[in-house]
Amino acid sequence: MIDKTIKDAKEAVKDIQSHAVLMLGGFGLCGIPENCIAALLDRPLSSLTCISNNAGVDDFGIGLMLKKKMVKKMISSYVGENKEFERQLLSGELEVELIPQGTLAERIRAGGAGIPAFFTPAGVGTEVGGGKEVREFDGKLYLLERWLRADYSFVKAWKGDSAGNLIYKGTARNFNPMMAAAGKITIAEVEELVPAGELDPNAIHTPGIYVQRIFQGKDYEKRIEQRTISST
Amino acid sequence: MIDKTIKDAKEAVKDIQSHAVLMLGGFGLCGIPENCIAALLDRPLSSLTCISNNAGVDDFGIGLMLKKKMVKKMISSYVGENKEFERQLLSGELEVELIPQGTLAERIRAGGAGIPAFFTPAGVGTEVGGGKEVREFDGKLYLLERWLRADYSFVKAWKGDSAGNLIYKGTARNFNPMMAAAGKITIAEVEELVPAGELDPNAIHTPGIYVQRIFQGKDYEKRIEQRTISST
Amino acid sequence: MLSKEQIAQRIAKEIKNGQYINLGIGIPTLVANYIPDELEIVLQSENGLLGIGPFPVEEQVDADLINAGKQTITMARGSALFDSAESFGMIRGGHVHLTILGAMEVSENGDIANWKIPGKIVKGMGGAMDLVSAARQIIVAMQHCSKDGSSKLLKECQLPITGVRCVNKIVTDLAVLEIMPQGGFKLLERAPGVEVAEIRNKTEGKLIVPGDIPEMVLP
Amino acid sequence: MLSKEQIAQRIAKEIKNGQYINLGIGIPTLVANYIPDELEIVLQSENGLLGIGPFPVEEQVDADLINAGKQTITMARGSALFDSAESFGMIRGGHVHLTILGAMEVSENGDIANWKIPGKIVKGMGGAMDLVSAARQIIVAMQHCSKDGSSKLLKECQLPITGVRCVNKIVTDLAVLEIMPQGGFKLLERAPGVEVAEIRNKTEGKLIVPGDIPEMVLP
Repeated sequence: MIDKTIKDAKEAVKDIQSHAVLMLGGFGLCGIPENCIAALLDRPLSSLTCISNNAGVDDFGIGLMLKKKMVKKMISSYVGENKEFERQLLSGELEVELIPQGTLAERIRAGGAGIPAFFTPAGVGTEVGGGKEVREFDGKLYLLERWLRADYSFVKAWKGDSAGNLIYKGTARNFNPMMAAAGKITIAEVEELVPAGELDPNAIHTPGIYVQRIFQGKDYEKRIEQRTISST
Repeated sequence: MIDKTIKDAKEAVKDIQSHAVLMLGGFGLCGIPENCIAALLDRPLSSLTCISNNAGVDDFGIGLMLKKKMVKKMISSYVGENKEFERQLLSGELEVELIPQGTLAERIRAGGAGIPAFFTPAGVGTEVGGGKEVREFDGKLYLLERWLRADYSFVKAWKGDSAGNLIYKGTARNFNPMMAAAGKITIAEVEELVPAGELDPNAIHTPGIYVQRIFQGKDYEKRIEQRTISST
Repeated sequence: MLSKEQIAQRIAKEIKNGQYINLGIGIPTLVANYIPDELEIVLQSENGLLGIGPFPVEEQVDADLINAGKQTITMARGSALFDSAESFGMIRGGHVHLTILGAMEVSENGDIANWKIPGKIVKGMGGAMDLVSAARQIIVAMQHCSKDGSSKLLKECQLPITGVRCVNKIVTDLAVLEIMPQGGFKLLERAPGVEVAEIRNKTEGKLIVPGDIPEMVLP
Repeated sequence: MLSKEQIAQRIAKEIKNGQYINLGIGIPTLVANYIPDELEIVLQSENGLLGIGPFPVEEQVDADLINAGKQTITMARGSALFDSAESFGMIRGGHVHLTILGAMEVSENGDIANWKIPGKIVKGMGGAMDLVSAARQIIVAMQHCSKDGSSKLLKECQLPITGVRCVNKIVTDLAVLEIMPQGGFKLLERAPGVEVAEIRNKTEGKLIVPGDIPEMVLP
């Protein structure tokens, strides 16, 4: 099997240039590529476009990249609680494109699957529909939406093998599988990296064909945004 | 968890009417709903539309339904070796719509996922493109294709639970997951049915929401079309 | 006037056995606390889970298991995990029976506005536009009036809308109302002690009062 | 003139380390037998497997594990299973590096016909149209002429086509040829003992002969 193993996050991000389009997996801070984000912070990058469902918080996740002014544009569905984000947005330093979450997921899925455009009902009659083709099918209106693709996709998985096969855990899967397929170069960081052949082929969420680089990450913080405890 | 368990194949198919649109999972004879096909043969049905990648062989799979003249139309990508099929086709008793396999898979996936139409490059410039909208995206031509949905979908899985969650085995997965999502009523037959909670939520291929009826099948023949043995 | 908990309690009575349900953030999340034990239902979390369980006890907390509100959760028995494309395929494809969500405004033809206030920082629509465009049934949990006393049940939404002609039912602190196919808020129930006159007064959009209106029965 | 096995052998030389490859039915399937052991490649089966292994020995035969030709197979180390939508997403999305397939006709601009003969029963295109519409590189394995001696490398395909302007390279029993961007079959290699004149004679479409043409080197 083709071996995609690289040493670490530093090696993973060494060829990324300013102005690149990046996808970063995760929902909130759950399932984000922590190691790669840290390594990106050490590179002199600017004017990046980041496609990610959320934009991190002030001191974690993509929020750290915003703080270093590496990001020109965010493409997200919800940008949550992030003061520096708000400041840059209001000052015009940062551009934001908000996309309905399902449309975002499907546009990324379409990018990986070679579907250049598709129709979806989300956003019909709202400002999201502005400038987009509207068409009726079976009596209901739909918007035409285009695929999204990236120069680099960063995904975080639970287990991976040297062939690039990935298994995610819990709801940390979220946007990672679609982004893995939609990146020209996809970089996977995993909590546990095993030799090819050790993962059950029937349990794999992302087939290795989509992954160009894989490494075992370290020191995962996995910050929790809303620690909610049951009283019982 | 909602319990979708029913007794057997006979109960599964009892309300199906003539003229219904059915989807049947499987690739060749691999992963086909053997029990449900057998039960359908005992019902006085005719003029069915069957959406299935293949049409079985003369004495197995959908071929048995053809022999009983239950099928008015097949929607498939490859109809293979089936003499009765050929006879009915030539005599005009049977209508066949041939669709590129990837387009078929994606149209069914679109049906389940609420995407009424999408663009695909398969078939551009061929007779498959006849009458379809052609549009250029980024310098390449694509055809507009519509979703496919069914009145009933029949899928075959390896393991399932009472909540309708399914796990397939090997390449018997094929069209089953998309068909499970694209049926108004989806009927799953499984080799092993377990109580809800016994399957790993992270290993499930078809979430139970898509399945309305599930039962443990029996006497699986799993006929092999090309038994190919390694000499070593 | 109902408290938020009572709005959630009243909405819980709309739930039927065997339903797959998506609960939005805020009052809708509270609905989960009032679903009768005898009903077998499944809660969908659009970040990739069918079968939300109770909040975890301290030892169960898992950063890799959260709901769409980013709260730590557990999984119910028989749950399934999937990615965001599958999750919204499920929603868009009409497989989720019931969506309960909050709103800033609802119009008499069923338009809903709940994602953006001009002049304020816009956080985004998240999954709301997908949910309202495709759910089979949408129930809105909201206050009948804003803090300044103006009606939030309007002829037309003033705020940017999230979806058109999609709301089926509304439960407010004052009333239960149904959106009629031809437009208009049909009054179904009054909150205990609230008169029809008050509801009429506080509903800017067309209110339809079909005879005597019963008081809500809360557990 | 090359045998089918030799056509497969010659095509195997086109394979590069690290490639994901889809092999069609017929001669293309034979290519797998000639891939050098030192190359790490992965064979994709469009019915849902990355990492086709050798045919099984008797005890390994599993009806639930077949290739796109419906033959029983095994899985290679590190393989992955998936459904047909994912499989064709992989193909359509350009993730498969190389597709090798058979053809009845190829035209000088790279059109391919391999699915239908008017007047004969049509079995269907299977995955061929998807593969030719999206693969990064397409190599065709075919006989140079039909049994009646007429050329199958044409100005324009006479049979219903499977895809337009998609073929990159052709390996026949007589020659290796490349489709030029501006059209035309550029002759790259001759089969051992076959003269350019014969190839010219048997190629109806525009043949481009760039100087001396070497003989193929087969192992």
